[in-house]
Amino acid sequence: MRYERPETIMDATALLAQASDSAFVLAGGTDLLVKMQNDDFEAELVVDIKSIAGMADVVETDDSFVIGAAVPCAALGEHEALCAAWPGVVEAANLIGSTQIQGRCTVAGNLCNASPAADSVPALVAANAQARIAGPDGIRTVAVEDIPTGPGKTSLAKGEIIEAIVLAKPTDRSGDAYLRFIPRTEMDIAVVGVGVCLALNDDGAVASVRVALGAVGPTVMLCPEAAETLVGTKLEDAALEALAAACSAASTPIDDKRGTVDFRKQVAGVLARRAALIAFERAGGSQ
Amino acid sequence: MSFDAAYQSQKLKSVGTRPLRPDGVDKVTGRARYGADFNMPGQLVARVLRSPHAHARIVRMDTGAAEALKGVKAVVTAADLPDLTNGDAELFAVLDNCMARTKALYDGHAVAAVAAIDERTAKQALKLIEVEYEILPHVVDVDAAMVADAPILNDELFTGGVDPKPDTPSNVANRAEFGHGDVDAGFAEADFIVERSYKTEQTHQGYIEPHACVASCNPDGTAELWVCTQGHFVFRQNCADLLGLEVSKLRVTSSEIGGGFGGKTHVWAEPVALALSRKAGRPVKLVMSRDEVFRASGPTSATSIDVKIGAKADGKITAAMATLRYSSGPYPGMWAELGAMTSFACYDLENVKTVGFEVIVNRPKVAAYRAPSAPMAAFAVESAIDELAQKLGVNAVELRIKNAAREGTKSSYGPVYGPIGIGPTLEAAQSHPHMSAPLGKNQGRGMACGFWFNFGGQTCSDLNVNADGTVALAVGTVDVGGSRASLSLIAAEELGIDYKDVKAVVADTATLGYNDMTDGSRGTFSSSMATISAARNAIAIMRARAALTWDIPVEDVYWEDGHAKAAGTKYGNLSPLSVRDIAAESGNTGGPIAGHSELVADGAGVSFATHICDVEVDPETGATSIIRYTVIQDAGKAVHPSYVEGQYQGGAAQGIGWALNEEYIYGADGRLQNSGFLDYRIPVCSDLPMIDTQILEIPNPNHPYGVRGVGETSIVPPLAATANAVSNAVGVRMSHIPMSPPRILAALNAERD
Amino acid sequence: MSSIAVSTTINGDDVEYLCQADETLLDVLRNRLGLMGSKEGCGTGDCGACSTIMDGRVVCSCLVLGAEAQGRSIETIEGMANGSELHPLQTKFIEHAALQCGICTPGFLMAAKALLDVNPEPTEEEIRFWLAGNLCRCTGYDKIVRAVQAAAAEMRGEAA
Amino acid sequence: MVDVTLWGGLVPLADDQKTLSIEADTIRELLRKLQERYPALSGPIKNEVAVVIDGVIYRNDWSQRIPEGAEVFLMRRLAGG
Repeated sequence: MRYERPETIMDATALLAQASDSAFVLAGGTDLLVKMQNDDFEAELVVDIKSIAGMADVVETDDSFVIGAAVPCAALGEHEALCAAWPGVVEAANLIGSTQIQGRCTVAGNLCNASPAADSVPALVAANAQARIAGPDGIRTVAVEDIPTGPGKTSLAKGEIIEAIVLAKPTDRSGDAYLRFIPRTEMDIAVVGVGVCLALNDDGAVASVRVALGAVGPTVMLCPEAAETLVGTKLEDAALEALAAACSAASTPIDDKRGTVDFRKQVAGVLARRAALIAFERAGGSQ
Repeated sequence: MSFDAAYQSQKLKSVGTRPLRPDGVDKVTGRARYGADFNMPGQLVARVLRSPHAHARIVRMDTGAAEALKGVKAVVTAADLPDLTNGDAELFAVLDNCMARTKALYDGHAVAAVAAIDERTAKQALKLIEVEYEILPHVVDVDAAMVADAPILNDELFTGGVDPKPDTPSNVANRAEFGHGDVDAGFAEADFIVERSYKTEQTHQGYIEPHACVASCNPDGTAELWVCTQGHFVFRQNCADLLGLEVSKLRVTSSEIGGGFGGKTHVWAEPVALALSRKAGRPVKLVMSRDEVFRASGPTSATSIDVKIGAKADGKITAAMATLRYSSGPYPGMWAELGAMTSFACYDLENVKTVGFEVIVNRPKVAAYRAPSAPMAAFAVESAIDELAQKLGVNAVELRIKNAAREGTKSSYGPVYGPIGIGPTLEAAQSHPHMSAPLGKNQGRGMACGFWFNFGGQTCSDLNVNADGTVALAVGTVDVGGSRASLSLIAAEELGIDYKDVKAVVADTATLGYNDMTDGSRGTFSSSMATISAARNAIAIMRARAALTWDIPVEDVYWEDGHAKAAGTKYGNLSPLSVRDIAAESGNTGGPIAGHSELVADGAGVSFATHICDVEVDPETGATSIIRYTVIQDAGKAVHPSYVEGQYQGGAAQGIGWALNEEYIYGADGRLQNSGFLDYRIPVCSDLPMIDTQILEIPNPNHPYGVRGVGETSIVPPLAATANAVSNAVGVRMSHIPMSPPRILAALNAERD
Repeated sequence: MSSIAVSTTINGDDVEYLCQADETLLDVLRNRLGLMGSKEGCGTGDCGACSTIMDGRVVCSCLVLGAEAQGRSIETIEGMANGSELHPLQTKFIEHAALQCGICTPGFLMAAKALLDVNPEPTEEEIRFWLAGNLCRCTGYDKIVRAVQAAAAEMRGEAA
Repeated sequence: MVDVTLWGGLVPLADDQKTLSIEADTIRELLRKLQERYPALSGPIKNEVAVVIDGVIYRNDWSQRIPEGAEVFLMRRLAGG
């Protein structure tokens, strides 16, 4: 295995483009180093992107927050403006692993690891976050939900690296929230995760909403049919029940060591209801 | 040497205080050396090849390519660990578990091992070992293993304890029955009967330190082993037996131990490390990975238990019965028998019957886990008692008090009890403020009792009085939780000197006589007895030295408050001699001063505890949080109360983890799916509240200071206490441990439907 | 495979070492530098026994490559005491019997130090969640939490 | 004379008797005489036996005296954690 620490994104993409298929990007390393423990793991190349200028910064522009691919999640929680603007995203990012993991793990890495149970991803998808991708052919931007294509698989082409996650500044009267279910209080992989981001109209009813579900399908998925149940409502009980039912229905989970199909479907609805209420309150809504 | 172990009431100065532990600084500065923290010159790295199959015949193995790899110094298979067990089935199980002979019996079973110059080479070599397996049908579930057409693990195993002796092999290794009276008549008398089946899943001790050792065999037949173990003398015997070494030529040093809880009571890979070293002619370090610890070192049994209890309307239990099925991994143990013995031990029963079935399955060899087998039996029985209280409409504590065993009760496992402590723990629970604290919405309270046999055993210690009057205490029971502090207190008490003037160490096998392991809650109980005895022997010598110094008869010298004093008035102007005074003169009064002790510490006495647990359950997700927890247990005499509390709290935490989230999860392929701390979910810091403790001190009549073992009993009640609390919170009886959120939610859904 | 030369700072001292590309910082500390106070309980970031502080953040050294330490500042348990003067956390862990077997203790101390460095007055809940990545199987955490509270109070100048 | 009760597993090795009467003052004497009378008990007695006298369990101390009229059980040696 070769370890490289390029100083420019061009060098990084070039290294990856030239490498065999067993080449990996190293940012926080909290997934990659776990994989490396496996006796069957083999890597030809690991490209550490932390020495590339700007990768470790959160940049606030007039209309967005640009989160560099090597920003540890702990740093997101320390960024006051980001916390105020996207509390759901930051909470989600801060749920990944332990304090120790927080000091290293990144949202870009969480996304590229392409686990359907990734905590930050449903929140990012609900927030309509964009991934800025650098590759041999230049820069492109795609919606976060289009990055994972299946467990452990992404739409990134050979040589491509996510260099930043971009979150638009939220509109007025909007709010986001993320809730996940784990058996313990910490340290577990999400059994179900739900991100909700909504905006209110002048009447205080829901004008637009995005609902994303984690750990209940092969990828984190946007759930428009669940979102529709809330539009025009003030999250009355009936609307919340409809949301829960839609989320449960949209869930296509598996039975595994972390949870059962029935459990995941049911709890997806419960968490959606609870997350929607938090987002609604953050948006300034009242019932 | 004769030693009177009878309890003598006395005012204690050191015992019962809370001084700093002698190994504290080493442990907070990173200097303490655990199993993996030791190296030898020229040391090789060992790795073990493990079966990926739950049950498979080893048809062929070719290690040639691995042996040929540059940097590989030895490859061993079962052929290098020939069977020297001479018909000892228990020892053979240990051997076969260390290295599979003809069949791999579980996912993770060792089949070969290599020693190489570094880890990379060792790993590479493992990949070069070719193993041809014939995959056999497997069975991992305890109930499934008992059905008639289950895959048979061992064609030579016939169920013991049944008449007539069966003529077809079975996975049921043994049937054991206990009890007395006539249960049918008892049930006929009952006004109320509760009857239910329970299941508990397999859990692991979960010590944070993986098994680790450094083995070094020399060409002259001597060998050394550095190892994390609960009993280095036992490991010496195991390894010597399995490798054909002379016991005296194998020196075993116990490292600091990073947790054991029963899991480090027999060898798992140490004979393999020694065999590799013997073959390579170099020291070999073998450290298990966490994955290996879960897959291939001993978890506890999974169980399936039926309980039936009948009572009169006034709450008097008329009959109690339990059928207990315990999985033991691929080799029979005595786990079901222990479950059958302990299940009703808390109660005074006229008619009781328990039957235990020991069942072999394609899972790792079961090892002891803190009061082995008792927690599962207590879960089933104490859940049934709770249900009975509800059915009778009586308070759960009062029902237990009414039926509690007492002095003179014929125990469910046979003997009649002497003075025992269950009553006081129940009465303490009844009057504890926790019992009457208000509960909120979605909250529930549960309580449960627990029983465990403590034991003592063979023990040896040395106490050397140094020239400056300080004392070096060498013990042979491994310190798993602060016993060096406790034993130093004991030595200080007996000699009448300051705690800080005693330094206790755990001696290796070459420098002290044989000691049994630190298990059965015996570490402090038995080594304190040996320490008292050693100190008294040293005092006898010091009295003699004082007599020499004073030139008076030794009969006229007595020992008091750490001093030799001349008796009576005829030596009126002799000022007492302190340990320091006597030690300073020792060179001229006969040389070094030491006290030794070799004894058998029997009479540990049985142990009881009562726990109270409050939970809050989220009815929409089935998530449980423990909001309050209280442990009440008899310590006899708490030598160092902080570490007694620590045992109570630690056992409770392990039991809570077992109750809520810990379990081995197998796939349809018979492979373990959660061999790591990510998905084998032991409690984390944010999962638990502070754990309140109440230490009762009812002196043990068979220990000079009244000490009882305290290490194990605290894990017995929590499964039931937590299950009763959850059941009471959600209004549904939870009968399957762990009560993971999916199980609780499914139970709630079934109730709602 | 060729080795990588790394220059770093460990416990305030300049340190240089060679390591393999796939070698973890934990392995470097333990096997190359003799700093065996960091323990390996799992190797996958789930137990916290190998906790070290890197540029002010507590991390699992089993999930850091040795090569990544280049130019960083690493603190390990061996650097926690100031000569023979123990850190208040170390003292309080001993006084409060916050360790039984002690294998998790170095990791807990490093994590707790990182907490008190940023939050001198943590609540019990903050302590419990901050330390959730450090597994202890002996104590039930009660005495660990109390020791951290006591050390924090002492460091704030309050009577513990 | 001591009445000693065997655990179930030993009964078939002692002519299917659950309780035996033996003249013995100590555990050692008791176990020796049991083996003399029922040689099949030798194996278990060597490795697996604990003796309970009036509720107190003895695993090793074979010099323990057995009081007249005491309740005596043979129990399997226990495993512990």
